[in-house]
Amino acid sequence: MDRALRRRLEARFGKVLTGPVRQRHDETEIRIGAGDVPEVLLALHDEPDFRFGLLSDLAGVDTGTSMQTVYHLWSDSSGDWLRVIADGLSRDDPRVPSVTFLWKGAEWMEREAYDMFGITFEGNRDLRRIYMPPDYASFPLRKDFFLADDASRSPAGGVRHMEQTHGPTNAEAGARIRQAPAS
Amino acid sequence: MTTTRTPFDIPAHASSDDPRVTLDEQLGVFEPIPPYPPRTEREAEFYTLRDGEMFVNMGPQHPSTHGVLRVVLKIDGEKVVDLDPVLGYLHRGVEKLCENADYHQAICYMDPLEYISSLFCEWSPVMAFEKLLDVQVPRRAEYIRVLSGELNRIASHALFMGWFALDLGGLTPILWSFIERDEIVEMLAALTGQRMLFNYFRIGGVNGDLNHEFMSRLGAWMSKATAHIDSNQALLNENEIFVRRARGLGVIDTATALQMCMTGPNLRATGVPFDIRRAHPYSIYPELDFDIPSRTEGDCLARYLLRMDEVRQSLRIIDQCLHQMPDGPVMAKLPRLIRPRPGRAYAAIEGPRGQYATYAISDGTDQPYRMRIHDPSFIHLQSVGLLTPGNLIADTMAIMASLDPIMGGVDK
Amino acid sequence: MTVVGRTWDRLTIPGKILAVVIPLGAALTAGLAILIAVVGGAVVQFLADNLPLVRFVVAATIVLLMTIPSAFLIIYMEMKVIALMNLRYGPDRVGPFGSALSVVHGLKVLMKEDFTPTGADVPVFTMAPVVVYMSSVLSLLVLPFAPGLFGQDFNIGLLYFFAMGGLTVVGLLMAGWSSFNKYSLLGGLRSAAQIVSYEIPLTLSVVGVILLAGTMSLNQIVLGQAGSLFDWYLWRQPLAFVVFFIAVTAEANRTPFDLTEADSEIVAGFATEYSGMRFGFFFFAEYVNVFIASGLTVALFLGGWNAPFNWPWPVTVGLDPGGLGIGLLLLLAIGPPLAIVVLGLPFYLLNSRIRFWQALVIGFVLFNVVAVGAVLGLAFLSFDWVVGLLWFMGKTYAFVFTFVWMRGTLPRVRIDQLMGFAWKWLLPAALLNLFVTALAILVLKR
Amino acid sequence: MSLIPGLGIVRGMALTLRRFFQPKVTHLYPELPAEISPKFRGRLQLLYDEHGTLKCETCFQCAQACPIECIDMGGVDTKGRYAVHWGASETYGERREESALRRAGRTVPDVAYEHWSPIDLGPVDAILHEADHDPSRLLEILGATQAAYGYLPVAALKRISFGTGAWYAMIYGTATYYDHLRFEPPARLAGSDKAATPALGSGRQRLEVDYLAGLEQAIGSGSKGPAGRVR
Repeated sequence: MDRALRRRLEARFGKVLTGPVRQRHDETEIRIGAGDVPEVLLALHDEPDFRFGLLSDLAGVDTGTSMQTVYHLWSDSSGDWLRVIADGLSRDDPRVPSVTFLWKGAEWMEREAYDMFGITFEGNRDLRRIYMPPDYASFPLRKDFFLADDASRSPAGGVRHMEQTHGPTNAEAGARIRQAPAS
Repeated sequence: MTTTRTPFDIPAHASSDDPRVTLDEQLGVFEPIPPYPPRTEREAEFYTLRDGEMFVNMGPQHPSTHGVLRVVLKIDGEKVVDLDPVLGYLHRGVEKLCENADYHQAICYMDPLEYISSLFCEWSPVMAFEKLLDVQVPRRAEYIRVLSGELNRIASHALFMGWFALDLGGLTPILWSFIERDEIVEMLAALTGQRMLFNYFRIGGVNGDLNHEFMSRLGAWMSKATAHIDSNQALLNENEIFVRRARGLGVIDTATALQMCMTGPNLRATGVPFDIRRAHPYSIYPELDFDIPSRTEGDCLARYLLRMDEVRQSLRIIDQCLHQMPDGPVMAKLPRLIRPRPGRAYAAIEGPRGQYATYAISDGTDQPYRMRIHDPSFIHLQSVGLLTPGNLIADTMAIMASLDPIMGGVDK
Repeated sequence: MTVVGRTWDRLTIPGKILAVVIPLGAALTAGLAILIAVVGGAVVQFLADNLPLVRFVVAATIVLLMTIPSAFLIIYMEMKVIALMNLRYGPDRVGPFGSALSVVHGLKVLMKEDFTPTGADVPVFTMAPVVVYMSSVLSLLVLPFAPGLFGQDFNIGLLYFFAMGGLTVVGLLMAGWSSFNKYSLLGGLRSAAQIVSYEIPLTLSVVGVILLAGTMSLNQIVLGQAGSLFDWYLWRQPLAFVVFFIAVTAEANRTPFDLTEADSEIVAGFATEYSGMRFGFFFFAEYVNVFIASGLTVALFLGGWNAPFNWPWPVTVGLDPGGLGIGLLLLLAIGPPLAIVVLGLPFYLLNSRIRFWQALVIGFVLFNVVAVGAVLGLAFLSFDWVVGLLWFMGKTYAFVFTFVWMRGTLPRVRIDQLMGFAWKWLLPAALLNLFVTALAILVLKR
Repeated sequence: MSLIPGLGIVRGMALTLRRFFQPKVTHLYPELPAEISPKFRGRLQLLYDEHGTLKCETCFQCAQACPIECIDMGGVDTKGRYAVHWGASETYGERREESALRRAGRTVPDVAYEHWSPIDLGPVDAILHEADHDPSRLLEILGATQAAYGYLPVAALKRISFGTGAWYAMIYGTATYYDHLRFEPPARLAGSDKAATPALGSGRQRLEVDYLAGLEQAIGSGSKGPAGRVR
């Protein structure tokens, strides 16, 4: 855990942070609003205090109630992975500014997040589906997307363990979605 | 206007050889242009032909796309003007499957991702889950992980050499490198029980201790490994045709490579000695003595030679592992059913192709809530679109091979 | 039911077949005999009047038939040699050391479905393999295999050779264009560019040899190299040899110049859409081309059929079978059975488990081996074309091995490097060679 | 790259020629079987105990733990009445032929599962709702289901498994353990209109029961049954 990094982050981004800076093992986590993504990442990328030059990973997360995009950054100024979570995107129309102006290589990762979660990255000039066919209508990694499991329909097949995660069949739709942990 | 088939035209017993069954459709010409209006600016730009240009559809069945990749090339004569990789032909939805499997089962899905270097695909999720659980891995298990991982790295790089030569038209190196790989794979089969999809790393350790057969095979191989690998490379390293084709091809500079999120040998070939084993140490790598080779040219030849240098460093690491191997258990004590506390964990390791990373979220149940798999092949493949335009068709394969993507990892 | 019907029913199936075939054969023989008696004289006269035509037809037929076993042999060599270089065994199941595998490949290709892709230009698509194969076969006609053993001795043999070689590109272009496939098109265009470019250094490098020999007849060129190893043109034209060898490799589409069918780039080039025996024709033509390239190199630079050292050919064997008179008949009647018994007897006497008839079979086989060996040995000693053929084939297959060896070692060049090499290096080298040779001839002859 | 052009090529050619004469590494497979290390995990095998009997108890734990569902199990329950299965239906030995036929586009009479496919699952859903989809109240649910249907249809068991999240093997085991739970309608024993269903190999006993019941009915109540049904 890099306490100095935490202090620097709190000092620099105190206003835009939507939650406390968390640290566990070798990870430091900050949460920001979706609109602050370009500004914060640009500062992290360029400012000599931070120098987070490498975008290690970009992921979308569906918490069941909202959407998040998660950026993992690496810098030689710190021994920690920095995790930037852009929080609170609406599930109906999640939108977040693209970071392709900083890292062109984020283009495909954003395409993947769009393909899997439906998150629209504003500013990505090639935001189309990457894995699923172009006429596909759904977003598979969302939590309300259940695996089609013909075993449950065929009388011969056993019930697979996968189905355990689904709630009772006649429960209301909202109750069936797994919720992300509060943290 | 396509003629519609009615079921009355065709007898029920018609075989597929019946021309009425197979040739009733209108004669169609396959064009790689998608049959819908362009959705993005980039797609509209790509699928617009200027004078003298044409599309060539390469793949998903093509000898040198390293799996089922489809690349639409826009060419002007022999020159590639632009290209558009189309993914998803091997997409299995591993992330979704992992969310519906418990933590042990999720590791099982990792091996087929990059089937050339399976151990590295297991390593990062295992590390992420250990972080979630706060498990201390026994030191002997860490040493065994590093030992088997470096062996797998050598196997992967040996195969890279063969593929690269094959895509440049050389027939022989692929078979020589398969001989090397086969010896390593047999060795790992004696250790892990499988030849390709090892499924060896467990949360909190490894699946079994070192055994006699593995050690005897390893000893026999180590005694001749350096000589063999050098001899195999002699065919390519000095060959004028090979060097002339690879040198100065697909040059990428440091700033662009970082912009493209490259890691691993492809980044190191541009002059940055960035290696997660040193930059963000994990496992027992801080205790080991090895160098991070880097080259400054950033072309295909540099990427090739850099991997060959890494093989030598891996041999050094294996040697040290064998000498420093401590005694002790190879598995931490863990319950059978794992329910980590709610939380998030990120673990990245340095694989033969770059950074393999896993981002796992636990919600307190026995199944990961979200499991993001970051694969270097996926990241590196998009650089092909940056490096290739302006080169010839033959160079497309050379550049693609030098970036060393594995489609199993690209398509997840 | 008549007697005939009952007899027919009693016949076995082979009997029924024979009962039909024998009368038919008899009738045909009789008809042919009558035909020959009536028009035979005129036909023989016609053939005697047009002997060159007969010679051409016979030579073309023999050459056409010869290409198939030689292609099989080269295919087998390619599989086996590259396998051994790759540290594998290669074909080792069919036939001794797997040598029949190429024949099995040929049969497989024959049996496969031969389909034409949608949208192909059917007549051109069908004709292309024929053109490619025929151009290879026609080139073989002027290749001197041995003294007196060649199809035609043109005085413009070399020119004819290159003309026929240039016809290949037409076939490849036809295949590439008519296949309705972009890979095929690229392969056809590549082959056109490559072969046309390499024709020029290829032809220019040979001009030095033509100047030295003073003729374009391949037969005369080979005769001009008679003598020992050091009379070969290789020593007088080393640069031309290098240029010629590289250019001929490119002409034959061999590695490292096999861009037309670069499988890692354009799948199979012009042959992408071909299947069955049409693909087989391309396949065969490629290997016949390898044979031709090797044979031409040998004929031009390595003395053709000439032995590398002076050998007292031909050895005259003082054997006159006619002198034996009626004794020859007796020898022919008694000799073989006697030899069979004599050769088989030791097996019968020394091994108690072998019965007498088995010993006779062994003796028969041994006698055949001995007799064939004796006849071949006699032929080898008495006919100089046999030994010439052996020398020629030995040298040619050494070059074929080199081609295969290169394929097992080298990667492929790129198209711009290929063209640049032809125009920037090979062409000046060939021109330089030409001028130096001409100058040397002028200076030395004066 | 060497100073003299072409030297690298020549050295490479020399290397391949050297390899040409070196011993080969290919495994001559059918003649020499491959060496498989004792740790090899690629074969699935069932273990035997010291008495020579199979250790496998058909508990389905391995099959349910297998993430890629490659384990396919079949067995006969303790009373020898039912063949139970775990795995994709196409992989069952008994159903493989039918599966092939079904893929070929012809309809196949599903004789083995005919008797429980058409049931109405409404009562089960009601029972499950009443029991709050709680797997710990499984016996109660099963009892109620039996009361609703008169027996335990397999489709209902599957629905219970689906609803409660309990494994099918668990429910099936519970149902076979208690004597008061039965898998067949009691009416069938008295010889209903439905004749002896052609069953799987394990259904032999059921055929005999049907046969005896039919015989009893035929003798006891005159020849009321359909003619020719019982011979």
